[in-house]
Amino acid sequence: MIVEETYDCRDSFADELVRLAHADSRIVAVCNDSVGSSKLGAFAKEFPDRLVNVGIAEQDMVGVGAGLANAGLVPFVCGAATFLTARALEQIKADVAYSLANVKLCGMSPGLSYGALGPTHHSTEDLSWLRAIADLPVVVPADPAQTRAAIRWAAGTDGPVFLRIGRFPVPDVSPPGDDPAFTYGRASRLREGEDATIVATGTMVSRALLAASLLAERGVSARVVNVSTVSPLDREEIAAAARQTRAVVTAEEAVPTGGLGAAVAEVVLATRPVPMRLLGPRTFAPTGDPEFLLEHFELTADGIARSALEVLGLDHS
Amino acid sequence: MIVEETYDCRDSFADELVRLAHADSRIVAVCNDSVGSSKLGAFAKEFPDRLVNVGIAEQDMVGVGAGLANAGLVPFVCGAATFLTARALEQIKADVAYSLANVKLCGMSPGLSYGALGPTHHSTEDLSWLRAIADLPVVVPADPAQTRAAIRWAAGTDGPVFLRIGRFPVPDVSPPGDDPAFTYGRASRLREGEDATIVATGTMVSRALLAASLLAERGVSARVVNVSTVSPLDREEIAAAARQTRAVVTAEEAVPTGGLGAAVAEVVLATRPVPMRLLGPRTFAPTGDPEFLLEHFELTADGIARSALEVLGLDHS
Amino acid sequence: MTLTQATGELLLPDHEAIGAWRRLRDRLAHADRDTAAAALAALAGDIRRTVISTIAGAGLGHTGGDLSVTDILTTLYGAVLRIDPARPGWPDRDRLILSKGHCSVALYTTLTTCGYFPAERLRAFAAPMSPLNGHPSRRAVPGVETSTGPLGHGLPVGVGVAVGLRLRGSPARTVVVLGDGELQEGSNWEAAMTAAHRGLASLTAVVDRNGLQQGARTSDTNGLEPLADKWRAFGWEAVEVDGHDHLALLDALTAPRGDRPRCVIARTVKGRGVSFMEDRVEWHHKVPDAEQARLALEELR
Amino acid sequence: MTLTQATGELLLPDHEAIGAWRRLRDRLAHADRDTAAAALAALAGDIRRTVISTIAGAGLGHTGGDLSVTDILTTLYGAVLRIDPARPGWPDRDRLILSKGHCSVALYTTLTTCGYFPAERLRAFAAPMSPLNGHPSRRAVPGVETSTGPLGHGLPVGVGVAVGLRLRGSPARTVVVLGDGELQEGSNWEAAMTAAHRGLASLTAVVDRNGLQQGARTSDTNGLEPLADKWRAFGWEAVEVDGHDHLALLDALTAPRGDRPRCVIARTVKGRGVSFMEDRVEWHHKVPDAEQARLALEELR
Ligand SMILES: Cc1ncc(C[n+]2csc(CCOP(=O)(O)OP(=O)(O)O)c2C)c(N)n1
Ligand SMILES: Cc1ncc(C[n+]2csc(CCOP(=O)(O)OP(=O)(O)O)c2C)c(N)n1
Ligand SMILES: [Mg+2]
Ligand SMILES: [Mg+2]
Repeated sequence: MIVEETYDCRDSFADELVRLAHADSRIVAVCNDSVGSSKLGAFAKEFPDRLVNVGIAEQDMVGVGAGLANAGLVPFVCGAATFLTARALEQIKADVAYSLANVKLCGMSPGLSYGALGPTHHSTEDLSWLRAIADLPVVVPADPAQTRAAIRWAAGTDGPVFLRIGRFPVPDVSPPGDDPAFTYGRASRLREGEDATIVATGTMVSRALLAASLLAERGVSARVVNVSTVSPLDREEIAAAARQTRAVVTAEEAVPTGGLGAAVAEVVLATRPVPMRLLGPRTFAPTGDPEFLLEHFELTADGIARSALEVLGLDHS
Repeated sequence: MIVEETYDCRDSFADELVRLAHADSRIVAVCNDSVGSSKLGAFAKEFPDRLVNVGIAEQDMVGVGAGLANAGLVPFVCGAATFLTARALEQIKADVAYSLANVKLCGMSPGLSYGALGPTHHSTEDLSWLRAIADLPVVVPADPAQTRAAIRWAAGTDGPVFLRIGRFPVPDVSPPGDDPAFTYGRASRLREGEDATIVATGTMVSRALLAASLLAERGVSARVVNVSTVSPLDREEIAAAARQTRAVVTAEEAVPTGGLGAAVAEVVLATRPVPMRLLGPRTFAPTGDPEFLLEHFELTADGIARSALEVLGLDHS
Repeated sequence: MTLTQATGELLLPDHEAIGAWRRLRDRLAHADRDTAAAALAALAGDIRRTVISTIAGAGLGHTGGDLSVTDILTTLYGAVLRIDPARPGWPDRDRLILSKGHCSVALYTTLTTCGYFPAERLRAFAAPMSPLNGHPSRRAVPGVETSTGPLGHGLPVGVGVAVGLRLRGSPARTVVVLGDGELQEGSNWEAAMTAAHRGLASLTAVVDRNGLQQGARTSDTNGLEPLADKWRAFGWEAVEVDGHDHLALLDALTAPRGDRPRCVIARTVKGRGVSFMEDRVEWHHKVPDAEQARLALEELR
Repeated sequence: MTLTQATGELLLPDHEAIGAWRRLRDRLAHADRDTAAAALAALAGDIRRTVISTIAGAGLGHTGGDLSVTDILTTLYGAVLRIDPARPGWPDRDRLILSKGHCSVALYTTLTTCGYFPAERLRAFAAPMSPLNGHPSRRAVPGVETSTGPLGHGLPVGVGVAVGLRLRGSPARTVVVLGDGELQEGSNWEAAMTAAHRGLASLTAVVDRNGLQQGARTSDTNGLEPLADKWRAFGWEAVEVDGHDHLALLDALTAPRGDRPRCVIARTVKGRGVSFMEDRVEWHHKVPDAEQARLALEELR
């Protein structure tokens, strides 16, 4: 097995934010005593006046973000994804989305990446929670290049955005030369295939690619689609998968029946209903490190490949 | 047109709660300055000591509910659905669901029933938000009989429950003699049909029945299924619909891509993928009264029937 | 970004009303206190009458809180805020955030007296596709800085505005108008703490202390006293004034400031100005019928 | 209701430890102050050492806050709470809620000293399928009253417990242990207001006032002072004590009560007992390596 280099996307986020802040004095950061976990240390050093750490107060944090936007600034509001979303959901709905405030919500360390810190710290519900809110783009970069490109896009767009910034180490998945690595509203087909399509987001994209390799060994040709804008979904790309392949598997580090899985399911059903399997955690996690938990929930290359075989009716191994 | 008598399910809720509280001294009510809108006036009069009105403080309200449960009581925590869920979502996740606390969360006046009070007061995201939380049954009664039966069931069950108590006037839809009118985890088939299935919840059930009548006039035989337990879903009943009818339409006063629609879609895709249409609001609502808004979002008998025809490929009127 | 809310016709500035408002501001700038008091009282009377007829016409509204907050809004828009209703997006405008967003009709009406949009448009309050829904939407209503309605949102946003304006070197000030029952929401205390920590001397909170919330007295629901002490313990200046005395409000809102945010606790009467509504909890969101509206308008004449 | 969390092996009472704990409680009930102080100091020392080895073994934990809260938990479990570790569901037990749930290792360890479950099980802290995850789960750990981890949840739950126990006529008391940084969460002030309004004299909040939060000093992040004034303005009794002086804590926790909830502000040192950890923000969630653990254990001997 080739050991690829992997990255914590928070580093790319932090680095790009500092770079952008040099060029655009309107960029500010807001956080909830999360300078360290949001990787805002360098930002704090370079722009001490432009970091608003409100302490442990997520409702205040999001409201302050909306206020900063009102004053003409471009706030990046950063906190652990679960606290940012669970604790300030009404602020996200009313102050940001319904007010169309120019706020960039950055949910750090989402999914199961807090591992043994337990379900109170896992952010697996966030995609369901945020997709339900109108006018709130939900963006989930899959690797460092996408993270940087997504931040750049967000900074340059007037309006609310939620960015899900992964902590779990991921390899590069963006095709070299793909520039920009992220295009708002567009999914990218990372591998062609005819039998089944694996639709993945965030940390699951690299695993989907590995799963496709495993499936190839079994003679199954699997397409891999990286959905980095979970809301609004790239309906065309999903519709193409439904029309051109015989099965669809979705994989996400989130509750699938309200997250990516549900979004894809709707398009598949409206296009050409083919069998689907939605992978993702559906229960509170047991104790364990992130790698263990991903295995527990079958969010591995093996698990994805197995699901694809099952849904194709080929699981008689 | 026959004008049926319609009811505000909050009245049935309130009445049944008082009745139960007479029989079981552990039952208490908690609210957020919502004695009136939660219809707790009679409860307050009969059991002044057993009503804990914490004022306008939803996080406190849900936490207090969890604490009361810890002390051996059976709290019904009542507030407008949007504030209860949006403002206290982390308390619902951590203090209630993850703690398996014996708390009955009662989301009053959900969906679009606050009409011209606007999107900040509409609770259309709640089904997506709550379905994503593990171990939290989500119950949506469709009429007075179901409301009463659901409250009785909730009071007698040890564990968390969310009850969505409608304000928008609805007629009786439960078949006479159906006792209990609500069975946890079971959907009920209110009308047989072979061509398509309309799966509806809450306020939409009576409209689904009307839609089926309209469809019958067009020679289309539509089954109607009332899903009063949205989570966990009655997979068998939905699977039967997928196997036995050629199309499925879901209707709910909630964002469908994380609510009932998404739940049904997954089962359809895993059983026998047939074309589906998911009805429900997907944007912030314009100004207007509830009836106007339901029309705006095609949540009418006409709208449901039209969707069924479309998804059956019969929309060339 | 596409707006998904259909907002019907846009609300555009009413230049005639803007002219009248500018003349009023000029007059007040040079008036003695008695003249100023009379002018503001007249304006408040106009607003109260329009509030009553708008709510009665629409069949929707929060009559009690509208009438208790009227003098606060009148003073702010009539004599304090540096704004330009012709340019609601002027970067250096003072910001007013009505955190108790259920009192939208008082706000909408006050905005029309400044000319943000024509008073006739109030007739569409709560009507299908109207930009004027039951709670103020930033998308649809010029002069509305942030959408409110859920309580406890305004102060955090106000803190952000004040921090942001300071960062940008703007002299603009930020005022957040809060309900008293609303202060039971902990989000306010988060924001209060942040405001004090950051020494936001350009931020003012005005509490409409009418002693009633939706269902009962605040003191019977979850008592707020000693309220001024709470603000002081959270690092704010706090003053208490008669919330129906325009000059007292004016003084409190314009007094020289130290390095701290200021809370003005405005003692008010819910339903103020209409005898049968005053201090009666049921008028929180009761709508006057035709006869009640007639009586109310008579009393307010 | 099916539990969807796999919790691995159940945690069952350790009857030997329960016996030892009962003897300690008996001894303390009749001891003079010096003897009591020595016994509690010995217990605290045991707990601190186990905390260090548990965290070092698991490679996970919040060392600083565990060590600052140890003496508070020691005093409560060693001499104050009316509990029966053999019957964690006893309806009339006193309730302890560790709102600063990240300091689970201090809690778990303290629970083993009472015999809620065997100390050996601490070795499974944070291990796959272990009932002992990084934050205390009510599902899995006997003695844990509510799952914590997100800050600002404990006090509202404590208020509900206290209201409920009073309704049921139970004499049991409720204690909520809070971080100081945690008090920036507004949910605490919602609960504080409710507790005072309802005169919850059986409710005690203990604030672990170590002056540090996750990333910096509280005073550099969002300052909390004057902290006692805040509690008093919210209707509580407030006392400040040395949070590492068991007898001072004991006095504050057992002093006769009026009709109000009480807040004990316990002045502590984060990382207390280990020179290179004391008052250093990086030890909030830093894990000692083998050498650091050895040094720490030596200092704690
Ligand atoms: C978060 C939230 N919870 C509940 C409500 C429902 N509600 C609307 S107005 C109101 C009472 C407000 O009382 P107060 O703040 O004193 O306002 P006023 O007396 O000035 O009308 C309540 C509970 C709400 N709008 N938002
Ligand atoms: C709602 C929420 N926001 C953020 C965090 C992340 N967090 C964990 S511990 C901590 C600092 C807590 O500081 P303090 O309350 O002073 O605890 P102590 O110093 O005793 O460790 C933070 C911010 C959290 N657990 N919950
Ligand atoms: Mg009031
Ligand atoms: Mg601390």
